[in-house]
Amino acid sequence: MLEITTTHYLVLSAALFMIGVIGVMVRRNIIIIFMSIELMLNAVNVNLVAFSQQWQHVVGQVFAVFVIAVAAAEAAVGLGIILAFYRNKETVNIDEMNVMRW
Amino acid sequence: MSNVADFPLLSLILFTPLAGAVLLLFVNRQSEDAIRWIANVVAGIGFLVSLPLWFWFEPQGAQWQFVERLEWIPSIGAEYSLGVDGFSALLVLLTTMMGSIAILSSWTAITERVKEYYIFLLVLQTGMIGAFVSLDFLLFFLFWEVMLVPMYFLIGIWGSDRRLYSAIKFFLYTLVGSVVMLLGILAIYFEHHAMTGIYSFDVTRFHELTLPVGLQWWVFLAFFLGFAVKVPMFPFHTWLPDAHTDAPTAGSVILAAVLLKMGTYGFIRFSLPILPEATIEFVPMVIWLSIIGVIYGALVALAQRDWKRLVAYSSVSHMAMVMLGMFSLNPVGIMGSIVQQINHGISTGALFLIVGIVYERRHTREISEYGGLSKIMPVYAVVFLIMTMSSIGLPTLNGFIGEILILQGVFVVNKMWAAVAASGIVLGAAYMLWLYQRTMFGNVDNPKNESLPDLNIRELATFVPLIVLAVWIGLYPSPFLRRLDSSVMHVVSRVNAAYAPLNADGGADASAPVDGSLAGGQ
Amino acid sequence: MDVIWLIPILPGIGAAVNGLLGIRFFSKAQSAAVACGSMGLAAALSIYAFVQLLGSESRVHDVVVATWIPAIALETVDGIGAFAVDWAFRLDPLSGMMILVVSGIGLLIHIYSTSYMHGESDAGYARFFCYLNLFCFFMLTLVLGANLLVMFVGWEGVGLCSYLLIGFWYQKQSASDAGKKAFLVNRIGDWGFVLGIFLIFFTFGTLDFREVAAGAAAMPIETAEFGVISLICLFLFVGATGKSAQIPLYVWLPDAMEGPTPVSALIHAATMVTAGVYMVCRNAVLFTHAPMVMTIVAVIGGVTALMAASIGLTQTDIKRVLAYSTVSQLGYMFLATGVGAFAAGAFHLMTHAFFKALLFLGSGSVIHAMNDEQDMRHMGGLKTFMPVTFVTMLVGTLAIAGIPPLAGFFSKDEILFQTFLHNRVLWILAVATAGMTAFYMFRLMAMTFYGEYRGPAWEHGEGHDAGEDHSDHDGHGAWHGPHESPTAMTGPLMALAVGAIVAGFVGIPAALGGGNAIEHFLEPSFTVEATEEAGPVAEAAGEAEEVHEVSHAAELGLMALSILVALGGIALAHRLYIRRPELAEAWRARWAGAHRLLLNKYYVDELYQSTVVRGTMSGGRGLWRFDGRVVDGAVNGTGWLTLASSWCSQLFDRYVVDGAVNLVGWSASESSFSLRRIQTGLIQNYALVMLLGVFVFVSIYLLVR
Amino acid sequence: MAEAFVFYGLAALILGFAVLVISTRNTVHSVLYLVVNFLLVAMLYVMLGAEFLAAIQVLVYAGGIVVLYLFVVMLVNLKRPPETHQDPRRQTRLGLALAGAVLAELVAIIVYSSTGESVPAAAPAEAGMVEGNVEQIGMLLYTNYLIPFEVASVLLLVAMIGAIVLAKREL
Repeated sequence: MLEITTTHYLVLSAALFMIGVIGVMVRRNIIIIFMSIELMLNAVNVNLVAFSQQWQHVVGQVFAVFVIAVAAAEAAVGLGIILAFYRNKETVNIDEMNVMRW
Repeated sequence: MSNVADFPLLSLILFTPLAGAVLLLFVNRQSEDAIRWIANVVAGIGFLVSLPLWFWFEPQGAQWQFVERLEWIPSIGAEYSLGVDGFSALLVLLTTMMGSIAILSSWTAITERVKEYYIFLLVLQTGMIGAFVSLDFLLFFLFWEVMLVPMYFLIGIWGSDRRLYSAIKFFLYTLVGSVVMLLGILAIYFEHHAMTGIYSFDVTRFHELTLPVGLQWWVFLAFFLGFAVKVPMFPFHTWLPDAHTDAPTAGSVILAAVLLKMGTYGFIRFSLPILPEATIEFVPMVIWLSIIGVIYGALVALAQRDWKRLVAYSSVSHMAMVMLGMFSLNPVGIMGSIVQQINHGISTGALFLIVGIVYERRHTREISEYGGLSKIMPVYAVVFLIMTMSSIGLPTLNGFIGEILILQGVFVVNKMWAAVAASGIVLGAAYMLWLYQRTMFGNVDNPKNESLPDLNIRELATFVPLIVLAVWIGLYPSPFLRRLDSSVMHVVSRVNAAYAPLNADGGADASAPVDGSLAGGQ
Repeated sequence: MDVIWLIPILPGIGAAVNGLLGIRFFSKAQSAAVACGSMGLAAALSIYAFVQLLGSESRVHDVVVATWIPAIALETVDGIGAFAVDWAFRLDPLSGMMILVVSGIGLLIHIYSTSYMHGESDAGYARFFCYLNLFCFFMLTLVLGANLLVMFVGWEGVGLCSYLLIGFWYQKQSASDAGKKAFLVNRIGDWGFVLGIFLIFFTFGTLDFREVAAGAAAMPIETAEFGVISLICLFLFVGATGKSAQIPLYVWLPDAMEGPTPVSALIHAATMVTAGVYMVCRNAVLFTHAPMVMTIVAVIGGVTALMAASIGLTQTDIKRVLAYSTVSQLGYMFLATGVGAFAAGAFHLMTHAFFKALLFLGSGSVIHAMNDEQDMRHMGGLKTFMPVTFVTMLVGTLAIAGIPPLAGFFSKDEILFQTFLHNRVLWILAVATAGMTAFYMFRLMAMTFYGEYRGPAWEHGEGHDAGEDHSDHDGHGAWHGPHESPTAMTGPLMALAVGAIVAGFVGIPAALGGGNAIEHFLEPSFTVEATEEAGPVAEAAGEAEEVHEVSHAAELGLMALSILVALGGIALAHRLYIRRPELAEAWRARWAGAHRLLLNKYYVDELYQSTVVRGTMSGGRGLWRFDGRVVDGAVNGTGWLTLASSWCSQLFDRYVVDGAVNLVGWSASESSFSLRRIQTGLIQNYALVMLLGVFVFVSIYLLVR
Repeated sequence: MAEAFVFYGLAALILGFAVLVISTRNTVHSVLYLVVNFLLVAMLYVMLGAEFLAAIQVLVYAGGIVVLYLFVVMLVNLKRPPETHQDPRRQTRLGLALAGAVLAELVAIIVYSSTGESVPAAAPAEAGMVEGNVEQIGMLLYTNYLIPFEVASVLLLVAMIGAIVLAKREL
């Protein structure tokens, strides 16, 4: 157990991801939810880097770079949407965003 | 001629009216006179460009002339292939001429929706020409159907009284016929593939085919339905009087002069050469239907009180005569049949124009409304007289040549048929003369008729070419008959073994003498 | 002689000029000049051609102008032949004689008409001459045609002109009716004629008269059986009965008298109606090969002659008497041809043309003088008013009655003699007819010219009561009583009278010391070439010659008899209508039934009207109803059935097919109605579902791996 | 040994701060915890020999994105507490349970699928490999992954424009 293998990183990554998932599930503040998503993306990056390390190849890191780029884009657009929504509804509570139904 | 051969003359003839129709689309609908001028000029050009068919056609040349071939739908072997023989060249000329006459005749008759009217007429023109020049069966069928739509609208929109009923009747009748015909075409198409391995709609190929007799039988019936409706033959004729009566004048003229020829053209071009054995089997049926048609049409015409309807029934009678000649299956009969088709186009077309002229002035077709018009409209009376005589087959006019050839052709096949059919010419004279007497002779009893104007220059101009042609064909038909030689002999050699080796000694296959005493010089 | 085709063309040009220009632009003098000029040229050319023919060795001259119908292959009895027709004209003795008659009498009648038709408007005048010229064109074509089809052109064409000229006063219902009747009855005859043409081509492979004759000469005479030549001849004769007004198709001719009188003279007496006879003579070789049909021809001719003559006995309309007389004389001609005396028939044709044209023109002169009165009961005593007309008509009457030495005597006697040799019963008919002819002709003369004037009174400068409906074509305006006609009318009368006197001299029989020149002249036209000496016709001719030789005495006796009969008729007429008119009344009363029968023309018109005409018309109407109810009914029924079935299928459509479709839609909407509860709009619930999905997939991975 | 120690310590901190991020009531605090979390993850990257990525993580995530979050949190002036209203239909507990279950499963998979073969994490720098971590990534990005790279740039551009459009009151 003292030898740190890829498995350890994977377990960490899984735990981090699940924390993000729980954040998405339970919080009602949409900003927190977005941050939870960032956590999940980080978990993924950890995974990628771990495998990169295992296979001794940097392509995993390259992927991680792309993920970060996408995360940045997502954050920018998502926060823009939040702002627009907030201006209309004066709230960031996701339970009040329920018009997307029949 | 070599450079002429490459020139796409037929396409030019075919698409000139269509181009005119497209041109008309861009003209303001309010400027009606401009529309009329354009339509007339286009129709005139259409006629002029078709004239080379007369001058450049070589009667002794190849059977198909001015041929054009392009790929159309290569996957099923359909081609854009055009070509004419003497028969279709004459019909194309008839079409372009009658088309321009019809368009000229509607100058003042049509006052509503002028633009659409002329567009429909021009599209119709293209459809008719296309059907005559197509050498591809599918292309023919395409044009055949194309004709239907403008005619439907011409009757339905610009017609009189019961125009919708008539238009729908016309449409349904012809459509039913043509659907069955399409089945026949497909049957030949697939059988041709089965026999040769080639997918093709090429009519000239079909002409060399020997289909199994059983199949021929069915295909003949299918074609018969399609073409007989169009002719129209006796039990399928009832759309004709209605359509003619309710159509506008130009529509009637086109209908009588050209559309009816589609049926007979179809028989000569397709039924006879492609299905020779079945044709021979069906001769008695067709002949008797034709004979019934000749007499029936004449008798019913005798009972009519409506001028236009009378002419329509006379059309039934005349077209039955055409069918009669065709199914004699010998050169004289078929030649007569073709000549009579052209004659019918000229004389019946003119008769419809004649009715149209008084209809435009008086808005009634009741014969009893007229009387004594000779006095008021002398020029009109003379034109009517000439066309009446042409219609009843007076020698020196065109009708005679057709009738005499047809009856002579039928006579050598069966004397009884000829004798019965010839009685139609007596009845033909009866109804036409009676009509002439009731409308032209006598005193002017109806005060509404007292100030009818005689023909004006434009109206006279529509008749002059018809009269000239009537006299020309009557006195010197050789140019016409010579052009028909090769097409007639081609058809005859397919359906009648006796004429196949004409260059060989003719006596070899002589029909048996009627009885011993007839064996002339022996 | 190569220009004989010009003979018909000239009047044709005249007709075209008058028709296209004259009606609109010409004055009367101009249109008359055109018409008479073209006819005059044609007549001159005819004479020239005839003289040339007399002077030439060959008796046959053919001129082919152009191809009409080029050769088209067609089977005949002898295998595949070629149906080909040329515009070919032929001058031989028969047609030579005919062109003289047609163009000569035609010219005279043209001249006569210039005066007679003067009452017409300018346009009507030109129209009349246009028709008249057109008629001559067709008649000359008929006569000169070298084959059956060219002859048929003329044949139909004269029918057309007859139609137009009878109906010249088209505003009169009776005139246009009569024209139509003439045309239609002729058409019935033409039906037979065309069938004859077809059968001729089928049998001989040609339509040229001489080739047909040659072909027929090579075939046996059909004495025992009714063979193909007999059939041909029967068909042709049907055509002839139509054109030449024989039983059963004679009914149109009396009605044709509705036309202007010169028309009656030219068309319905001198030329057109004789076309049938001419046609039979043209095909003499055919007919001689069909003795059975010859008998039919003779019998029809004889019976027609008698019947028409008997009708003529009672008619009171001056032109109708002459019309029945014409029918009767035509019967004579057919009788002649029927007994094989073609030359006699043709001879009578010619003499008849002269004297009948004369009589008609004379009657026209009378009618003109009486201001369009045609009823003889309103005439009488005109002898003093119009001496020239009287004298010329008297000549004509004597000629038709057969009084020597006038033209009618020689031709009629020839016929009687030949008939006597052939068939005694027919001879008796013919002699009876001769008696009747003399009687009714003198009755006509008596009622018209003798006795007292019975017509309407007239006053100077005032109108009168009769004939008002014709006053529009009476050029004189007010009528000044009966008067002699102008020179343009009396001139032709005198010319024709001369013809009626001398025309017979070309045929003085051998029994009277003459050479019967005309018979020998015409002979080549009735036989095939003399080279075929074995031909049966030549034999027959030879036999006839022998008979001639042996029976001069009999012939003279017969002549005397016929003269006696004619004189008897004349005497009877004189007694009844001049000396004791009351006796005529008494006779009429005594035989009232017979008189009515004759007056009503044996009710033949009524019979035809009620059978043929009414039958055709009701047939037409019946078929029309059939067309509307049955044929169209079937179509409309089909349409109705289609509609009905479409209504049924519409129901099916609505309840079954549409029902199924709606069921699907309904179930979808219902289920979605319940299912949409899942759609909360809460994003996290959706994410929960995604998570659930992840859980399930991971679980599956765990379980199956 | 030290490596294991560092790893476990880092892992505990990462998870702990992550839990704080999702559990804090105050949004600003949550953002700050997130920054810490990201910095810790960057350290993990260093541990794994991915120095370039670590730098990016700090610069882009901690320095850029999180600042963005802070801006938004400040812009969204929360007058009333954001999570007062709760929809009765939300299934928080079920979500928690499912998340826990999936975590368990994942861990099970990872643990049981690990072959036990110990690929040495953070292996000592081999020749020619470690030397240029940045260089290698650069080589890959500008050769093999040029097109995805460019697409990513376009994506960022689009996102930028989109964000501007969305956030602006009136265009």
